[in-house]
Amino acid sequence: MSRIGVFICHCGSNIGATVDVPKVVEAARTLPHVVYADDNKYTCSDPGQQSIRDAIEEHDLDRIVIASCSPRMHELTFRKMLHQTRINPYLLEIANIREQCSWVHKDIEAGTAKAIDLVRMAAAKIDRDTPLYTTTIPVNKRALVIGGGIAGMQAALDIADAGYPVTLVEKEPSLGGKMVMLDKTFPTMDCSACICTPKMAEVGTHPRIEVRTCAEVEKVAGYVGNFEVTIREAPKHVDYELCTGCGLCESKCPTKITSEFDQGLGKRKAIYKPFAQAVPSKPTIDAAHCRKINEGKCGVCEKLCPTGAIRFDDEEKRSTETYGAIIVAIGYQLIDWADLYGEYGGRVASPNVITGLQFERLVNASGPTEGHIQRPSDGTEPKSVVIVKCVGSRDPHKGKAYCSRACCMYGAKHAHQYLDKVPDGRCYVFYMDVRTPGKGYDEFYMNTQRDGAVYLRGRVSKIYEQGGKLVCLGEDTLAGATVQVEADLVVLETAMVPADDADRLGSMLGVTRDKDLWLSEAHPKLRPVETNSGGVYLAGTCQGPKDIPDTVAQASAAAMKVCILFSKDELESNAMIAGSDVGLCNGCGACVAICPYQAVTLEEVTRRENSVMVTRTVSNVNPGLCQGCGACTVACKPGAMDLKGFSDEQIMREVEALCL
Amino acid sequence: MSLSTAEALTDALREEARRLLAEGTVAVVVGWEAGRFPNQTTPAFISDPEQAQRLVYGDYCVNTLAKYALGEKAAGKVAVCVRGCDSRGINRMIADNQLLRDEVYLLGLPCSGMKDPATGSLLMKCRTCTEHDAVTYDVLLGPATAAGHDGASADSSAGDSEHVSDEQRFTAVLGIEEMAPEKRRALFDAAFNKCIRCYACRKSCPCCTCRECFVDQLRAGWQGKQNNLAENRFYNITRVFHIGDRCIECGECERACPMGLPLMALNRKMVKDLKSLFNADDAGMTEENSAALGRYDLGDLEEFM
Amino acid sequence: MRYAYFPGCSAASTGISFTLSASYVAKRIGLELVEMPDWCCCGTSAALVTSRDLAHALPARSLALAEQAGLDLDVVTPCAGCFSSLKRTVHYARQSDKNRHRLEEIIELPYAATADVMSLLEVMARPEAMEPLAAAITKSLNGLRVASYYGCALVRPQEVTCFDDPEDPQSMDSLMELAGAEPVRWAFKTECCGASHQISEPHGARRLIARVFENAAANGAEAIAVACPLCMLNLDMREAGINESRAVPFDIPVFYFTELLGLAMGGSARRLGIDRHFWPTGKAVRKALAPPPEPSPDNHSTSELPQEVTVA
Amino acid sequence: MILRHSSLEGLLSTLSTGARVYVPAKADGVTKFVLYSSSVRPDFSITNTTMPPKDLLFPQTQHMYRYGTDAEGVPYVEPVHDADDVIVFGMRPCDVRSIECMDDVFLTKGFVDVSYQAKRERLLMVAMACTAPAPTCFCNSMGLCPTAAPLADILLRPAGATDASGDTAYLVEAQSEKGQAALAQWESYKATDTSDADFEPVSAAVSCSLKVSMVGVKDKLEAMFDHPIWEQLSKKCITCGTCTFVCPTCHCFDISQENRLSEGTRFRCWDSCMFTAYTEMAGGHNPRASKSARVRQRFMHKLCFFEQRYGKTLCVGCGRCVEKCPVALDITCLIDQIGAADVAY
Amino acid sequence: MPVNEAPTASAATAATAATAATAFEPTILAFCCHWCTYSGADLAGLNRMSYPANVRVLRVPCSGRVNPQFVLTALNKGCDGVLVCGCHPGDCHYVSGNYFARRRLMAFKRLLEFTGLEPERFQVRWISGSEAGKFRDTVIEVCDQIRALGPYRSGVSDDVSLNG
Repeated sequence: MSRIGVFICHCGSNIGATVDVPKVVEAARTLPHVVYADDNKYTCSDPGQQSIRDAIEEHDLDRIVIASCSPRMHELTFRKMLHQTRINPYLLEIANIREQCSWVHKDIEAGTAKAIDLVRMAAAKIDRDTPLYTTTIPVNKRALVIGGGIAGMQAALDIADAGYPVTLVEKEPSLGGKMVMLDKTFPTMDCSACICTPKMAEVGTHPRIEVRTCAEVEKVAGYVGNFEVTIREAPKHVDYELCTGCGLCESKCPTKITSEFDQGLGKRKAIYKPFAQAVPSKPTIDAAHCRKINEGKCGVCEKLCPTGAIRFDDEEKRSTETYGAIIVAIGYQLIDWADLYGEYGGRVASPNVITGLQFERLVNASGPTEGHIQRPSDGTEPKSVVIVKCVGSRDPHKGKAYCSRACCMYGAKHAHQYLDKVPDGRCYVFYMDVRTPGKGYDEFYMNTQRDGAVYLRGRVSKIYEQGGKLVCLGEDTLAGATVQVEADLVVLETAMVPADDADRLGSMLGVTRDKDLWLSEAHPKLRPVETNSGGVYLAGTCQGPKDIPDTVAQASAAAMKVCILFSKDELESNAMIAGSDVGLCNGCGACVAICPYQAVTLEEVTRRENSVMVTRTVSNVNPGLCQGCGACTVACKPGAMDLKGFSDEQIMREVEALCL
Repeated sequence: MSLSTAEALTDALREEARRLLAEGTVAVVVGWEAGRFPNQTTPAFISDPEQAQRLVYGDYCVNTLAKYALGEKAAGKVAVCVRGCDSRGINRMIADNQLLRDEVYLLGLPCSGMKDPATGSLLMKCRTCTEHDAVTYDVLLGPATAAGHDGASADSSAGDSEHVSDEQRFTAVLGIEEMAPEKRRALFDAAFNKCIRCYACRKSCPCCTCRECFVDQLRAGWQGKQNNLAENRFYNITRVFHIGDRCIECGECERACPMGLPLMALNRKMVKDLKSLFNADDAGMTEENSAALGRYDLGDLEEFM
Repeated sequence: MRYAYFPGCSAASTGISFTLSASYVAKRIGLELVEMPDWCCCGTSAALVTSRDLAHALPARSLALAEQAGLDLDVVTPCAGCFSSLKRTVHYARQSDKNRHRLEEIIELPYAATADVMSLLEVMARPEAMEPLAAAITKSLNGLRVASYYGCALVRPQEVTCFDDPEDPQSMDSLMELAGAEPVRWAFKTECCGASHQISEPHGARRLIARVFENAAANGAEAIAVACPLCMLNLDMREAGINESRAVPFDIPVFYFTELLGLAMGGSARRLGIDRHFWPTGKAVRKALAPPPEPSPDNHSTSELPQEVTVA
Repeated sequence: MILRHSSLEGLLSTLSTGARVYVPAKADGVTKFVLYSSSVRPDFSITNTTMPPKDLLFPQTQHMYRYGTDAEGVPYVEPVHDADDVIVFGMRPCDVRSIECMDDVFLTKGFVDVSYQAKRERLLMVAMACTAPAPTCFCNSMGLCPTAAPLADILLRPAGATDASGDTAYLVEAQSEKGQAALAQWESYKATDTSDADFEPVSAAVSCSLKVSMVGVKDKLEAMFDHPIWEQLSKKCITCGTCTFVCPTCHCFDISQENRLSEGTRFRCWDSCMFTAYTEMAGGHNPRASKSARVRQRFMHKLCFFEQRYGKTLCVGCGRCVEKCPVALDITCLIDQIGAADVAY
Repeated sequence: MPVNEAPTASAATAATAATAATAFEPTILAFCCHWCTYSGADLAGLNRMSYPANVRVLRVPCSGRVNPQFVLTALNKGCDGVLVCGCHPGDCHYVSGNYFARRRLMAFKRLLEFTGLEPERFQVRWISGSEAGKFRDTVIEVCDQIRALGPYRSGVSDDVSLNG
């Protein structure tokens, strides 16, 4: 039999004015299991709290109901107070007789009747309350960063500099991501490689950062503080312990392949570093194209290698390690415009229709043309260039509805770079709006116009080749006319879209994706780097399109969140979480599918049932992951799943009490 | 089906059952055997190859057998005779993690609708069946049913084409939907008043696989034991809600009900709504669990505001 | 292959060549076309700008009458404008029962929207038509460089037409290839020919025609194939006028794709209606039907040249 | 006394002024005993109503007593009395026999159930002899005669047509003092133009076509508790409660309560030995966890245990379970199989 | 702080034992999610808005926690109407709870109405933490609707007589 104490607060006249408090006290005394009821001028005050503590001692109370303001106001206050008593802090129910009663009703009789109902509901509920306990989860102070672009590198460096070990996983053979492909960065026009490669080197040599290239995260299990992560490393076919990075192999390799790094505009070898300043600065064999591996012939690199580092029989490696936190920094990719924009030529478009990223490689001094802007078709210098913005962005019919944020600026940058290198050239930029919020951004755009770039406000409806030129049909909405521009080269500033891996990683990590498959932050304003999965954070463009300064800022923010997590040795779990009754559970798995936190798993148990040992599959709630929403309890047809603190029986008791 | 077809299928079934048992492929064969009364059949459980000749197949095999697989699987692999309804039940139980596909050996049988042994007319549940033949099987005994249920043409309430249209399938639901609310209330109050809570509906349902049904759980305020209108309504509506997004529409609940409650109208109301609102798949067509209430879509229709 | 046939208003007038050639080809590939009872004007763009209800109701009436007559067939129409109107109506009716009931109310006829609508091009480009086509084609068009011009209405809007790629359609090209022509890769397959503005806004609209010819010429086309009577009329009739203001005139005849298919089946220019074109077709027809180079190019080859060919 | 069918309506309306009169009829698609009123059309041709008349004595939900604490905090218990005068008109001999079984349980051996007793004392049973047993009827085999109902207060036996219009005559006999007293009310409806001697009541030769042999079944069953036959027999059972709920003699119940704040009601409702929870104990142990144990219990109770205790079979051969079992688990087949089982007894 | 008056006269009438004899005052249960609607209701109090006292709020963590069986229980136990309120779709504190609730409750509401329940007796609304006014308006509206319908007859006292 429980011994309930009920404490009714006057809250000065806030409650007392519309609710007859003594009458509520009187009614409370008649409720089942209520052994003590009293009122108080200000329950939350020190004397108020003291009187509750005294009553608990004096009347041997084992749970209490406080009728006062909203639980959103003082539930925590009173739980803290109970910490100082022998009552479990969760054996507390609050009847909200201020915000939802005295303040909204004028009639004292109706207000009092309702207050009595609310107290009765709380008393009925608390009769079924059980003590709840938080558990502690150890924190493994190692971080995993997925993605070795600028976001991943920045986050890894910050965490490592704070003293924690970091593993950085990159699926390409080198760190650097998209940023290292860029020629210059707006608005300062400093060389991208010059600011990116030192970071790469720093990451590569940092004593607390372990870099794994050609690697992908294959499986993630566990939860905040305790992720079990399986990383798969593709074979590099080069023993990095022995390789000195001399480059002899690469220079002699007879196989030439289109370079991914140069966006298809240049060539590389079958044994290669994607670019000169790659980190690690050692080559990898592209098994798909290596003659030795595919045909058994060649083997020049093996013969030439002074250290004998070539391993044609190298195999895939898998390792499983434990991490306390994960930062996802897998970046973006450009939308495949050719599939969507047949009017620009689609799959059979002219080679002179290129993307912004291809333009970066064209204009880059270490790129395929050594920085000379040339038409891919014939190597001539284009005398007129059309830049088309918002290809795939802000185009819900063909591409994406969102703005890719960085294109206005790099479109301006491309115009500027072109006019800089080809002073007699003409440059037209088709735009919908020019969006340049950022330090020095608008000034840069104005300068580009001053450089001579002609901005035409309108979309391009068609690009086709005629007479060796690319004819761009478009609209100048300011002039109210259609325009036709002939160009030698067209640069499409295409939309950023999530990396291929985003969906797979997202579901593996329990991070929701928005309608465009960008990984979702926990709250758009207040929790911009956290995710719904505890211990998983987002950095950079995997969360949505952004430019480099924003990416770096977010990466450091994510790193900070990891450091905060790592500053504790243990985490306290939520006490009001779901739990499954093994006896009732039939293992159907409805709860597993419905849990947004992947907190429920199916596992086998062996237990005695009617005198026989039975092995069955049942659901199990991970207290580290469960956030206590209760969605699983409704999905659970057998009624095995229940939510502590808001159990079926408690809610039903409240319903019943209300109807008296 | 014609008498010769039924005989041929019975022979094939007996032979296959005998072979499976003799070879030790399965421990038991679940099928039908003749009952005491004319045309009556009853579920049969054969584990001795010599007994395989007890099996029959024909127009009066009214029981949907799927759920027996759960009870029999402890002894070894279970061969189950399956038509559309039985096989969808098997799929449903696989989707609900109650059964592994490997634990059963499915003997697919063509079905042209079963008849009531007493009246000889097509069973209600077969008149609105959308899937006559097994959707999954290990061996198919006899050809697929070419046209619809034979009884269909004779009975005006069923279509004569190979597919029962959604309109036919939901006729009862549509009819009730069109009634005035008070008439609907009167209809269902009368039905719930009839209910004796024998639970034949849940016991015959391949979706009802809870270890302890909510009605048997002693939770304060959950489900009262009293047989009154309110509690009977609670039971019947909750039963529908528990199985509605997984209902394979075998109609076994309604057939089993001794009091003739319109259970399929309730089940199909859910099926119809989930189909039209959320584009829900027909349950039990595959082993995948695609229960509509276990999923959501950001763009789901919004009827609240 | 049996379809309900909606001829459209041009079938017996400006588009007679299309009708002649289409029926010639249809007969040879076993494509049966059953004319719909009491069909009326499809409404086309004129109705669309007047009233949306009217634009849906006119096709709905014809379709509903076919249903009433028990014509349980999908509908085929040669004209791209008719196709667009009819297809749009079916799409609208199928969107919701509410829409369908609205139409029924206006036309005062039951309309179930069961029949699908297809263009003649779509029907002929289906595998079941391609097969008999391949069998019926007895002559190769000799690598005649044909630019397939689809126009605006056959492929757009895609969610309504559900046919081919809206920017770079291929169906007509593959038919031309089948007939032994060489499809030209060009950029103006689906650009507007400006037909509806030729009278009200001739200056701007002529330019739309010109650029179609321009791009076809730039890509080496010797002929343009069309699937729409309006495109045909517009291009064929105005080529001469456009040439008046050009230093280098175009010389590209325009054909219905069915005419070219018919030629490849051995049809005569008269049978196919090619003799009714405005712009001379002789050069292209001769090239198309030139004898293969191996046999000596003497008298017996001329006998193969259809006698009726008249060069306008 | 001879009663014409055509005068039944008048009789029933007279009777229903002083008591609640139940007659066999179809209501909402179910045949059962319906409270007579002018809008009810009795159907005395029904052989056997889907629902037996047992709930008139033993309702599915029986409120037993209310309890609580009053305003002064004093606890109280208040029994619920709800017995009325009830006449069941047209019970079949098997249903009458079922009341005999229920009487044994609820009134004898020193255990008297007060609420049953209260209802039983105010019950008048008017039986109607069967002329055409249903194919599922097998009361002969259970030691009953379809045309005789010794426990009934009044017995009506159809005795053929009285005139050319086909109006049936019933031979009415009081079989108890209570019945004799009740007949006073009937006098005005009796046929005066004819006498008992003019009619030959339906003969004792009326007999069920379905027959089983009960010879030795009880004794055999005593030796068959651990027999494998139960495992085999129970396989098809889906453990619903249909057979027990339509059975006129099944009388198991479960006691439960509905509490609201400091007041509550205790009630009992029908339970079924087919349900898993029936024997489940507080600690979770269940002595009859398996389906076969439950099926065995049901048939053992019907055919063996009850006879051991009360000297009669708990099956009256009404055939309701035979008709309604969704999987055709037929008690007559089971009796045959037990008869055929090779067991020494 | 603005003081908002109840816009309708009927809303000001509160359920009291004294007036029950003359006019029917419904009992309405509102399941409110802790994160949105419950705080919206708190805000209504903070702004001293006024609404009828017939509604009793039952706090749940999320609208996804509301089991349809709760609704049936409430109606059986004597509520005249049930309201379920949660965060707007997309705003769920627990990511997806209200999306599941939306599907479940939509299907459930249709099922209840199919069996003859008046639509007004069971309603679902999305009310955010800032929509105090919407909370008040909803309570007033639902209250008026149910008052007009009269008491709900659950049939809890109608013991089924199998013969009768």
